[in-house]
Amino acid sequence: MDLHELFLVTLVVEPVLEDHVTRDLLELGATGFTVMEARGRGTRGIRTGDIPGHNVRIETVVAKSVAERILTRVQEKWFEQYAVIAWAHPVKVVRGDKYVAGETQGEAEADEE
Amino acid sequence: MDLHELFLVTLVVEPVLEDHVTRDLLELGATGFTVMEARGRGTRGIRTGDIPGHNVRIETVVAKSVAERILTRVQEKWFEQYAVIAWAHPVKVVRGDKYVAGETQGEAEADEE
Amino acid sequence: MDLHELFLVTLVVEPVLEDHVTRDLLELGATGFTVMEARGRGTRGIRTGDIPGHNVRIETVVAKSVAERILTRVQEKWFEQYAVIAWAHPVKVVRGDKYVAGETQGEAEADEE
Amino acid sequence: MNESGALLDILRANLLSPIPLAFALGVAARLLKSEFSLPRDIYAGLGIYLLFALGLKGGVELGNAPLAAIVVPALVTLGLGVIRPLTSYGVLRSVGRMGVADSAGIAAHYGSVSAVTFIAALAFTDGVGLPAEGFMPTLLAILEVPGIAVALMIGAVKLGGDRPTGEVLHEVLTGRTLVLLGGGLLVGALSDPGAWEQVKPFYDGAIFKGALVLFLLEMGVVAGERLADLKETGAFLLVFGVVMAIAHGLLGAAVGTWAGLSPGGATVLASMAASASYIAAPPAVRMTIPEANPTLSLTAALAITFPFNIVAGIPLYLAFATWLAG
Amino acid sequence: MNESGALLDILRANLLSPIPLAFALGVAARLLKSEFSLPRDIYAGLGIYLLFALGLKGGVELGNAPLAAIVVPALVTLGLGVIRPLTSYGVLRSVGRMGVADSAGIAAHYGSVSAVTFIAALAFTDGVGLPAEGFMPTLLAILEVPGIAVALMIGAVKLGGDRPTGEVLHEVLTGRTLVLLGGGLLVGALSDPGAWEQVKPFYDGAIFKGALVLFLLEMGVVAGERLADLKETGAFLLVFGVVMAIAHGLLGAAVGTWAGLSPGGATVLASMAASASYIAAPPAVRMTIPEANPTLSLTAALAITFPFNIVAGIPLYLAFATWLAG
Amino acid sequence: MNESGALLDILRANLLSPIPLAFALGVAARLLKSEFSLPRDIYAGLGIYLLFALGLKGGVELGNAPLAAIVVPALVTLGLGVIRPLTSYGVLRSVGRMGVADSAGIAAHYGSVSAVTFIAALAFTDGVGLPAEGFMPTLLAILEVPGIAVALMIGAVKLGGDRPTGEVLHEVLTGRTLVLLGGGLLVGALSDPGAWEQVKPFYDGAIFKGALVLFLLEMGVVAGERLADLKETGAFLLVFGVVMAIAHGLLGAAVGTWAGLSPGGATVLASMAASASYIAAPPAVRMTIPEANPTLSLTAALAITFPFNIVAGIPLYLAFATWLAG
Ligand SMILES: Nc1ncnc2c1ncn2[C@@H]1O[C@H](COP(=O)(O)O)[C@@H](O)[C@H]1O
Ligand SMILES: Nc1ncnc2c1ncn2[C@@H]1O[C@H](COP(=O)(O)O)[C@@H](O)[C@H]1O
Ligand SMILES: Nc1ncnc2c1ncn2[C@@H]1O[C@H](COP(=O)(O)O)[C@@H](O)[C@H]1O
Ligand code: NA
Ligand code: NA
Ligand code: NA
Repeated sequence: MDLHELFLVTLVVEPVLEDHVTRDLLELGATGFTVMEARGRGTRGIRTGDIPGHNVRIETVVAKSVAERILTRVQEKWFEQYAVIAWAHPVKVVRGDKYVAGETQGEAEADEE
Repeated sequence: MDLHELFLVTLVVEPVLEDHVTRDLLELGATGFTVMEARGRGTRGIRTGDIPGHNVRIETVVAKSVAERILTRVQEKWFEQYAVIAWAHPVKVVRGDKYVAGETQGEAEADEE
Repeated sequence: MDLHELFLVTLVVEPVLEDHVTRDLLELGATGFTVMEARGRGTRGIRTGDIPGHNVRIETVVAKSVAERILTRVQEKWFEQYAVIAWAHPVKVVRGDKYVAGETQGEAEADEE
Repeated sequence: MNESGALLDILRANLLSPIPLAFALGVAARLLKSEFSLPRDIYAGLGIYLLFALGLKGGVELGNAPLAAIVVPALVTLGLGVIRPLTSYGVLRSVGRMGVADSAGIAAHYGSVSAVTFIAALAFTDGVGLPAEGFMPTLLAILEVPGIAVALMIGAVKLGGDRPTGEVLHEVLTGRTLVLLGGGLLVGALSDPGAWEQVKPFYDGAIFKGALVLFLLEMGVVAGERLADLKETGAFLLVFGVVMAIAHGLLGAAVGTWAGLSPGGATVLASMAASASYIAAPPAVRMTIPEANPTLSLTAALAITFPFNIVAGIPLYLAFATWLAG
Repeated sequence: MNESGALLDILRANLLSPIPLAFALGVAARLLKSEFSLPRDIYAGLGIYLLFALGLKGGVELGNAPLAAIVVPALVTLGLGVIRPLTSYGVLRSVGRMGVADSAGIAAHYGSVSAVTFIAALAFTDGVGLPAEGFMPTLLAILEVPGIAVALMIGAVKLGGDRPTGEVLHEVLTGRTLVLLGGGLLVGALSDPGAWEQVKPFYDGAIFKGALVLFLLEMGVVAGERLADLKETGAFLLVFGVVMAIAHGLLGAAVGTWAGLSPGGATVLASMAASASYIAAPPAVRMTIPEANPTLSLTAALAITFPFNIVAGIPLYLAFATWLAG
Repeated sequence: MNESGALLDILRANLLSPIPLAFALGVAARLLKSEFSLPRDIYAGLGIYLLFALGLKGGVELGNAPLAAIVVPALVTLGLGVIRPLTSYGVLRSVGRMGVADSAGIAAHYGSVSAVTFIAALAFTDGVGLPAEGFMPTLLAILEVPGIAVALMIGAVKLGGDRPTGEVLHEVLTGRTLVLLGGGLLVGALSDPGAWEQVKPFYDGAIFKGALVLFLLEMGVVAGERLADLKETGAFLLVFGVVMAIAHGLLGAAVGTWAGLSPGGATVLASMAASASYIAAPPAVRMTIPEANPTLSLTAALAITFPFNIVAGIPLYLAFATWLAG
């Protein structure tokens, strides 16, 4: 089997950010993403639409360096003024070489399992 | 960047439990949570609504001790009589200090990356 | 508390595959799964329905050996011709012994926490 | 012979109409393993529309009706709400030899009411030219809660433990059904007749009945899904779901006639009394009597009693009510 | 006395109709902590239907109307679109002593328009026998964007920084409201009268008004949800939401009458002018003035100005427009 | 000249009606990069309503029609179902020089049928005063499956391998379209005329056509989304999508007239024959011929053939059918 170790970055953001954040992801080196509708509660309770707590949950499988860039971007550009939470952790990915682009090509460590 | 190591606890529960479980989460020290609609199949196949297998999936980012308390609560209060599955794993969280409250304040280990 | 270390396998697949993939999961030893509606973008951009990027996200908590069999099956049977992404990582599961069936019974390592 | 001939005619008129046929189509689709089903939100939206329309129309009529005409039927309905969970519980315990938790859980379902059965009865009596009193939706609102309350009390007393019964009853009282039905009654009663006329065709007549047909199509799918569970729930529950419906239905027709309702009205009250809840009761029971197996109560209410009433029960109650009146 | 008697009659006629009553029911359900709410997709679908119906009907009328009759009302409407964000901003800054970001954010909401308020005004003037001109939906389309644009400009100029204002205005211009309203106007204007007649009953009359009642039920729930925020947003915003509505409403009635609109038309223009956006403005402001607190603007638009207009504002503007005309 | 004048009149009458105009609006919204789209569940719900209404109405008519009148048109339709995937496959392979998988995949789409094209043809012939036979929905049900079956067989035979063709055909046979259409036919045929009259206005006339307009608005958005793929799919497929439609359409009109259908009926059969499936065929092809590129078939069916038929094809087939009959 063809497993690679990459990072899964998950972001829960207010809906108005969806397009802006996913554009950032691709710009920073992600090759794709998956989005789901969500709702939630946090400490800031920013009420940004007619459905309080409506959010989108975005996840992207990326190389470690891309994950770091995404998290930095989130913190610097979005975290202060918008309802955002973001986390990351390592995962083993089937044919993970498919999800690393350009300079990060070498980063998808093949797994010996 | 401001990363902290915390735990992501995920619970998939039958819809009728949503309010009760999220109240428990906040009581046990979670500062927020994210909820999504889900459906599924398990071994118990408890049919609790007109849409069989309709569930909600709740996730919360918390300090390790809070995660332990949540999982204990799930096992003791909900697991026996309701359709519930719960798991947890460590994640790196942007500005993770925001998600630890009260006594667990010191627990969000800053990351040196 | 009764925690066991198992693996969470996540698959994002085009909707038409849902029944086929979940049948595979159960056949390979999973005891259950949770499904959510999703949408997304990848590199192949296979447009398979009237709603482009409509996907389902399936997750299943399984023993390590079952996770490996699932990922192998995905790579060999589905990955080439369908829009699919799959990843896995270890998680601690409440009463995890419930999610290991048959021969893998011994695999759910009890946690001493 | 004349009477049984009349009953057969009524049965036939009921069966050969889109409401039970659409329900049967939904069941058949499920049995043929079709993946067809109405989107969840459409199903919910149709249900909301039907309940709200019912409330509005009932409210408009309530504004016109003399209060005195309603008092006795209302009290009788309340009585049915208290008695039905008790008879159900008694039969389940003594004849069915079921445990306390399962008996109380099922009794909560048979103590409350199925709004769709009510609506189908309304459409049916209307269709055969014996329309029910306009204030019937008020009786529906009255019958929703007491039966659930009584059954949960039984559960709380007999099983002990720390149960959120009060909180859960608040949820039932502010649930979708009562907000739409009770709220609709208020809106309808307060609205000027002229203003009501401007929206009436949307909430009445062909649009209401057409939406009901679509709703029953999906209810057929949902009930069909449950049919597989019949094997598991056993023969007693099958008999219980039919016999209890007939017993409560005949009782409802009798006390309704006694309370002065027309044959149409008595038939609708009978159909309510014969029905079992599958919306308000299940979550309430789940949170307060988790020991009860929800498959039992939901299968009985949805896959046995509901189809029985739609297909045969309602015409039967009408025949009985007409006989009583005649 | 005669006049205030007339106003009271109008107020009563408005209050005792399903539209404000359904809204009140939604608010009440929320305050009683009911979990009732329309499914998200049904709510969105009803909104789409209402806007598209509005556009279609306006387009058909537009095809019939002499262009000359529309030019002056259109220019007047555009003027209202430019002036209203400026008055709002001025009052918020100088009287309310609010910061630039919050003032510009709220001004964008009060510079745009609430389509549901417009529709309620249309239904109301229609109901009291003073129908507005058929081309009013065109004016609604004209009033949607300029106010948002003006307010975002203020924000961009005063706050500096790198803001995606152009991109966001494109989103407003191609947003749901303008696609359905503007597009509906085109479809309606181009359609053959015969072809339109075949679909008209679906988009007009009782179905349109009945769907509006259902929509307002959910708007009540949404607004009721916001009521809790009133504590946080303070007394000034409460007064602002009412006084600004009255001021813009009376101004709208006056310039509408001056521009030659009938009392019904002037009332509808007034109601537009008095309303505040809660669909187009919020995301536009969020992306370009993130420093602004969205709770302030949404609470003002949804929980103060919208209910005020639905309950008391629209009848008030009608009384004023009738007085001006008489 | 007289005839081409008549064709132009028909074309104009078709174009200036809400159905194609709403479709065009949806396409335009997409091209302007608007984010507007109907919620997924509303779109699905409207589709379900339209198919079920179609079935019901067809069933009521079927109950009235002499069986003999239907036999020949039904056999002719079955013949079209077998021939169309073969002609499509042949043209794609020999003229288009496409591979076996893609050819079989596209042929499955052009072998089945688009219900919305059928409905638009029904509404159109109705609108110009040449209504089709009431039993046409039965023919629609007959045309849905055989074409898919034939094309999947070609794929299975030519490509070999282990394909779940039988299982997938079961899915097509129990899919949404056939449950609603076939089931609706049964419900309609079995219903008492009196009971049907009570719900008919909900499933017929302005409500049916109005819902169709809304559905086409979203179909425009969906098709507009695909237009970008035209670049990728190339000029051959563009020509194929139009020429195949015309060829199958004229064939359908000819055999329909031969089978005794009225000009309206022949036009509707022609429109069916000219259409391509985008609901039943795609998942069936995806699971059995995964080697086929779904972008090709979906773009051809949705972004080429469907709009062509809605805008120009249906009037063309009507002109031809009228000419044949005259
Ligand atoms: N501790 C948490 N765990 C999971 N999700 C959270 C948490 N805190 C906040 N969220 C999500 O992030 C959104 C915004 O949170 P906040 O910015 O804290 O108001 C919420 O609506 C939740 O969906
Ligand atoms: N092994 C599993 N992996 C993922 N989700 C599961 C698993 N088992 C159960 N679930 C979820 O938990 C719900 C209840 O499962 P159960 O209590 O086993 O019937 C199911 O409907 C699934 O959504
Ligand atoms: N890097 C990624 N991270 C998360 N999800 C992805 C990623 N790449 C693809 N996906 C998901 O997988 C689906 C198919 O991707 P693809 O096969 O690359 O076109 C997409 O629609 C996404 O939902
Ligand atoms: Na119920
Ligand atoms: Na707005
Ligand atoms: Na199709």
